[in-house]
Amino acid sequence: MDRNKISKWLKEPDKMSGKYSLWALYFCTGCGIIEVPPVLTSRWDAERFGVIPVATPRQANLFLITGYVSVKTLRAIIRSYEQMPEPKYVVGFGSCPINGGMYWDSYNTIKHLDKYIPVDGWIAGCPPRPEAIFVAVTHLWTLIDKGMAKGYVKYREKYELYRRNQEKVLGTLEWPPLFPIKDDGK
Amino acid sequence: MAKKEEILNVLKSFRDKGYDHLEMVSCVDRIKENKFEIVYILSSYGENETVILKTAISRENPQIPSAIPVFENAEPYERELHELFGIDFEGHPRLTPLLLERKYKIPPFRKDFDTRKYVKEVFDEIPFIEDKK
Amino acid sequence: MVVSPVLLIAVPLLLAFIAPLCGKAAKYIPPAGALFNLILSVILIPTVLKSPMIVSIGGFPPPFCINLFVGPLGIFFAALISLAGFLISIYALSYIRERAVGKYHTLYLLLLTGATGVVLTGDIFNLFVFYEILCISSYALTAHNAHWHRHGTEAAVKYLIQGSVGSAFILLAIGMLYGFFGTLNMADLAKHIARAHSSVLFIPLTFFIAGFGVEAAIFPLNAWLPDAHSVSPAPISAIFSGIAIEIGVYAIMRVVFTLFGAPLSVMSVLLIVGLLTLLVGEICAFRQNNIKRMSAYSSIGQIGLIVFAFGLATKSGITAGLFQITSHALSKILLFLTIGYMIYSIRMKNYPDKYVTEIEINSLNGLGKKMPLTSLGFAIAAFSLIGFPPFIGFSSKLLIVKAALLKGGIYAVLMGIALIATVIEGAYFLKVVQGIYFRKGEVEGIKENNVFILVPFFILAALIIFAGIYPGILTKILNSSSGELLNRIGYIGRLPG
Amino acid sequence: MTLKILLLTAFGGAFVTYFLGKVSSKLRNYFAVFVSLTLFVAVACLYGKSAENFSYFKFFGNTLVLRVNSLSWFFAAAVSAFGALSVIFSLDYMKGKENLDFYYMMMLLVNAAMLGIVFAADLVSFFVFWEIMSWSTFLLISYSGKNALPAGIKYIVMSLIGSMAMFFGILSIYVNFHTLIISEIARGIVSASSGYKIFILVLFGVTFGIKSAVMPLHTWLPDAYTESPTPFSAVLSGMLTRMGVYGFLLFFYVVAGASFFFDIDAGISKFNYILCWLGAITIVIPTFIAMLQNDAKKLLAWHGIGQGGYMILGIAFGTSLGLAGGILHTLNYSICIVLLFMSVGAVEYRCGGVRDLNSLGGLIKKMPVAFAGALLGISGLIGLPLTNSFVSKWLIYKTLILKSHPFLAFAALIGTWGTILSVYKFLHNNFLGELPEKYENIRKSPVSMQIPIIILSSAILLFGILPGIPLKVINTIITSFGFNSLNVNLWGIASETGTLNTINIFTAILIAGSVIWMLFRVGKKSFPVTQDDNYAAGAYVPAGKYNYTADFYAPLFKIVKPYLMDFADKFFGWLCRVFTGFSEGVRKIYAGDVGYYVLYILFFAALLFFVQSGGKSW
Amino acid sequence: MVIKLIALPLIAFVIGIFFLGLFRKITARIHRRYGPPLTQPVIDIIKLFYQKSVSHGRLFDFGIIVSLAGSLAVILFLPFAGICPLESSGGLLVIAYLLLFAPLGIALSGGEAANPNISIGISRKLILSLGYEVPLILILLAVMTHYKTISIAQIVSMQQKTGWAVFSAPLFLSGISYILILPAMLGVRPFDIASAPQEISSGVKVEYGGKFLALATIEHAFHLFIGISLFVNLFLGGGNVFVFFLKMIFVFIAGVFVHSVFPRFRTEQAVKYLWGWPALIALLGLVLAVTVK
Repeated sequence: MDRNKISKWLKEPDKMSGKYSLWALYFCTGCGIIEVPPVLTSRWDAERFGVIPVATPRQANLFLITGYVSVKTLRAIIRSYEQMPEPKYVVGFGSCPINGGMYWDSYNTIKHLDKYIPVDGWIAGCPPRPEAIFVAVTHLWTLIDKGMAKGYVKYREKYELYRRNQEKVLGTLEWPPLFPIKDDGK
Repeated sequence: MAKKEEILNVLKSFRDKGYDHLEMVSCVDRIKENKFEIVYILSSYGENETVILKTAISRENPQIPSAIPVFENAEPYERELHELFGIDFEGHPRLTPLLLERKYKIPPFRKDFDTRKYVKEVFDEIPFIEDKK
Repeated sequence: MVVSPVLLIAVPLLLAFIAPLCGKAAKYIPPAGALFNLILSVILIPTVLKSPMIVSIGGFPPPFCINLFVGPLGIFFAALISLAGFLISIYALSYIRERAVGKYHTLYLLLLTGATGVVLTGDIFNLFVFYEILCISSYALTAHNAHWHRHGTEAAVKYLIQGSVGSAFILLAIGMLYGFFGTLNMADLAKHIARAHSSVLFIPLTFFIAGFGVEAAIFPLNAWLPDAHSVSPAPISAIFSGIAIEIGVYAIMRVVFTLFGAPLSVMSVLLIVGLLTLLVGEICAFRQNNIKRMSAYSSIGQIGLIVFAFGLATKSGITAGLFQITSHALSKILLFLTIGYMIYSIRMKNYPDKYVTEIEINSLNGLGKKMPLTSLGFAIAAFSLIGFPPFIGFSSKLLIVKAALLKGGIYAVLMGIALIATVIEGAYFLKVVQGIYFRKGEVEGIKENNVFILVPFFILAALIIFAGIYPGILTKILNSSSGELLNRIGYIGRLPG
Repeated sequence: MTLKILLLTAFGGAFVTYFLGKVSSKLRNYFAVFVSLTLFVAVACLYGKSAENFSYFKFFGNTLVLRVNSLSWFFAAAVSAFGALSVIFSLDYMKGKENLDFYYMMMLLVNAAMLGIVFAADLVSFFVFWEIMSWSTFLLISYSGKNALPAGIKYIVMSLIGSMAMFFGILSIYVNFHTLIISEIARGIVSASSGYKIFILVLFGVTFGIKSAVMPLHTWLPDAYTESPTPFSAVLSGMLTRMGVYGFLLFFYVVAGASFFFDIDAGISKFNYILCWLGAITIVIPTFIAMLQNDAKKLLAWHGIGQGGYMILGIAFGTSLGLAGGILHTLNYSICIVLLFMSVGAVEYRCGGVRDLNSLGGLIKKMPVAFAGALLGISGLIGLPLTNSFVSKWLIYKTLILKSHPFLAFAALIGTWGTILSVYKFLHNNFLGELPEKYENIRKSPVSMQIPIIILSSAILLFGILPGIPLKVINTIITSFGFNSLNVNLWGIASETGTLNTINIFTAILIAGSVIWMLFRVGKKSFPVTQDDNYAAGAYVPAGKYNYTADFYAPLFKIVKPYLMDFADKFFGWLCRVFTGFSEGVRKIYAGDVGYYVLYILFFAALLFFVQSGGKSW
Repeated sequence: MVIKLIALPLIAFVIGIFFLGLFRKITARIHRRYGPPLTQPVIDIIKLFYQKSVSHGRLFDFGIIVSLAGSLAVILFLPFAGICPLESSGGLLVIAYLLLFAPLGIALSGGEAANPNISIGISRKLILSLGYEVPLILILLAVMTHYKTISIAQIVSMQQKTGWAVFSAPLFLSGISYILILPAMLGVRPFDIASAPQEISSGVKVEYGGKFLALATIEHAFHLFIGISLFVNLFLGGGNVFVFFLKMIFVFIAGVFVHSVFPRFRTEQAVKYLWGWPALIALLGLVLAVTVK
């Protein structure tokens, strides 16, 4: 928690401010969401770390995918992810987004989330306890510090791969591609 | 085991008797007898009782007249059965997909639908996106 | 060559009886007669302005002679009548085509002679005679359209009965006066009445007013006017509201002012009656659906205004009244002629031969595009009747309000009420103008092609606008005629011999 | 002499356009624009000259005279300017419509009549031009057919009542003072009895109240503005209704003289108090009713009434500051409302005559110039600091507060907030929000519409930042009324109880804006995005159904609606019904048969008989 | 003069941001949780400036700039403990009208973004502001008529002499009603209908990304500063800088307490409340101010 080291602030203010004011998008995807309210309220106060829930993806830079991801929710997740402004981080919450968890053989859930959107951090557990979120957040801090939390850059560079995977699962997407696809022949 | 044809007037008779609330329409896949068992659950608020009605239709071309003329609220149940079991309800105004995003050759709730094989075919084919170091 | 006013009466009378003889050419005689009258009266105006001319006919000694008293008032009315008569006769050239054409022209000329006669005569019985000629010819003319209009004859009969009751009253009054004073000459009578102080004299006055009031369409007596107007053909209703009613008012005023010397009680009664006529006329006109009935009611209203102006009994009041008579005559004649032509063309298009009761106002919709000149004429007439500035109606309203205010007090309040009536008049007239110009109506195939009809429109419209902008020329002759009406002694002084 | 030629060209021009129209429509259009522009230039170069009465006509023996002074120049310039702009605007707007010769003739006739009113120095010519103006407006209002006709009738009946009252007043003045020249009357009237003064004030008050739509007499205005063709409703709202204000000024200050206006004896406390309270009510209620409207022009019409209240408040208040505020507000308001009507006209022209606020939206993408005009227009209506009506509202408020009339100031300020809400609804439903598909391919508003909009918008800003220009002229007007002049400098008014300095405000906002703009540039460059890439809770934006415009202020209406019934309109409607019922009854008299008629005659004779016998006078 | 022109906005910015931090700290402590550090708003703003944002067209940017410029201009006109550079040109009326820039600017930029959430937010914001304007105008008029001037500096100097306005007879009622409508003016919890995250997903700020959101938070900070310093100026006299700041904090804490306890009003409830007691008291205050010379 090097929040009040002025020298670090002056050196790289974008990393520091990116770390210490992670605004989480309040988007209930799966069963894990019941863990998020206790995190925000008085028992495990997330605001200490600068994490507050925001209503719209435009304002958020942290995206908690909590619980299993069904095919229908994936469409909404992709839409919200693409609407978030650039330095954005995704944290997979619980075992289901990692590899499908207990719905590993279900025809309707997505097995590996990072095939469709880049994920920066995972939290094991089904569903994980609120303290696990704090572990994830601190872990994300170190990633940002080391500059390894570059999911959004990866999404930007390999956009046509992601887009192809998404179209393979969801069929056609109504909104146009976020970044111009150079060689959409492949 | 009501006959497929008179299902409607049986339902009508029960409704006139007081069972005016159709709780659910569901289906059991009897793969061994090669039949679908359509189950109607009716209940009446007056006497606080419920009645279960069963009928059987063949698996090859599962067809049954829709219960909407008698109970309008049967419409979503029948759409779900159509989507998950592939049962065709004659006279149903819109048999469009209700829950699932993707198209399935064999309706997923049928016993002969092998989910593991399906998952292997669809999801495992999708390649990971390695970030080349 | 001595040009005596007698010709003014003699020539139209003569022509009236020649007309049936010339068959086909009969329709050209009335315009000729009216034109002659017009020229003659215009020539006489300067001489009369200097001093009124007395002409005695038939060489009888004074108490029995029939003399014509041609003062500025008389000659002004004669000129007005002949002008209106001339224009309407030109209009009638191409308008009257159906049956009884010959009879129409004779009656028309008789009507003109009657009117001029009433205006010029100085003898009370002679006045009654010409008055009767006027009434009878108008009864007959009302029934002219009986062949296609269902209520044709019924309206004429109604007019006949009322008219005859009225003339009975007048005859009674004349008989009484002759009984008291043994003379028929107006000046003589005036002299005697001035000296006689017996209170019984108000009986003949009442009978006179009631009698002449029928023709002058005052409030309770004008029930015949709406039916007569909506039934009679356009030129005839134009003559009625243009001239016949004014003659009735002239007769009342002549009797009241010169014979009986304008007593205050009579004047205030006339004032109230004038105001009542104005209000009732306007209010009834508001809800009318037949265009001719509506303008008939508006004539009643305007007459009420004229009587109100005369009722003020001051010099400016009478000039205002006379000015209002001219403005009402001109604009009302233009109004009726334009309406007549519109209804004629619509009747020809929609139901050419059947019986028809009346033409709805909304059947006139959309005529603005097809008959631009006629609707423009109608609009000018309507605007001048309401009293919008550039037209003659405005100046006459200005004079009346000024006269009323000069008298001050109660008269100003009554004038205020009269102004409200003009607002109502504005409302219903403008609704029709809007209908003609801005509403869509089934008016294909209607064209205005007849030059003869458009000429009178043009002249009338020009007169209205010209008099509206330069009212000065009229006021000179009106002032002197109102002066003549007022100084009773001067009238008596000129008693011949 | 120049005035006579000026009026002749104005009226002559009107009739010539009609006949030119028969020749070729293009010639007529350009001739109309040419005439109105020359009029404007002629009036403009009359500035400063105050030529006294020179007669131009003889009418019933009294000469009719014209005169120019600062007051008449001020209104004449505004009238001719808006006339020229609206004629230019109607070149394109009226392209498809029929009988345009009539339309152009009437437009020029109305302008000419208004010029006549402003230059008239005697009451009869004032009344003549006033009547010509009202019946030509009547013809223009009912120009566009079916539902414009009742609006026309409503207008003409009310203006007839007004002009009859004025007619009566003018003639009673003429009879009492034997002169019609306004300057001579001013001297005469001071000596008249106060009862007579009240009578004259009430009469003229009614006439000008109807014309400038003071609260109880305003019912004709909403229909007249909405139904008349837009360029004309611009002129109608811009200058015609302000003739009422000119009339108030003329009669209460010039004819009656400033001193008289206030020292009427305590009996009627103060005539101007009643007028002030009427003005205050006229500000509040119409602006709230404007919020309920769904038709763009009706909304602006109700604002016409609302803003009129400010002018009446300013004028009736009688201090030099208040008067300056009132007159300045007349000019400022007309610029804004003409601009707003023109932007509505541009939208209506492009979207095929649609004015319903619920179905329009997102037009900023297609018609930026119309949007800019509308934006400046509404900020003018509200009175934002950089716009011109801020100055006039500031003046009016200052007088109200310093003269300790806080409740009037309260009504005026609430009026401002009411304007904000309803005017934002107008802007939002028209230009902001989602662009429906059917307007995808509409083009920009045509050039001939953009010129007036651009001119007027720049006028709003110019007068807002440098209010000295109009204030100098108004100062001369005030001094001509006999008030003490304000020390006006180019950017506001310096007075001890609080100065107004628009240059400071302008520089403050400029600096603040540039600082914030730099701060804005500091952040990362923003990524432009189209209309359908919008937050819709994860789902894709449903085209056409993603717009919130229908009854925009629903929660507020639940509370306010019951109080907003238009009582005056109901009362007049009831009055008409009673009258038509009465006239039905009266008509029955004549539908009888002959027997009754004869009875009437006998009855009349008997009545006369009775009266005669009673009166023994002769 | 120029130093004051630069110093005043900076002071206002610092105090505003400090108030925002204090705001979240106090609400956290009332919720019995630790709460973010006081400098959290600064961190947020820096982060937002480094975040890429999305713009819906030129009016979208122009609107937010206008609203912030409006608030900044108001601060220039509002005296803060004696420092008042532009006081001489227009006084209270100009401030009342400059306050219109902020809501209109945001409304314009929000309208451009064609999102129904924003339109509902704008209409709620305007209705709410109409609600609290009625008592506010009555209060301002009472103060102006009582002190017979429209320039705030003179009002402040008069209060130095005759004691705080809050305790003077007529203005006591106006002071109370000002406090009653303070939450509505500051957009604090019972009245934050316009930017309700749950119902209309933060209302007007739905489409605001990085730097737009930063400007919006700064504008909120300025708005807090204006609301409170206006109250202190008009009613509490406002001595030198420190005393002025102390009074502001005291008033601010009262507002925050109200925020963290009350649930959110519905729009018509808010307007009914605002036009109820506060308006009545303000009216009484005005009547008193007029009668008691």
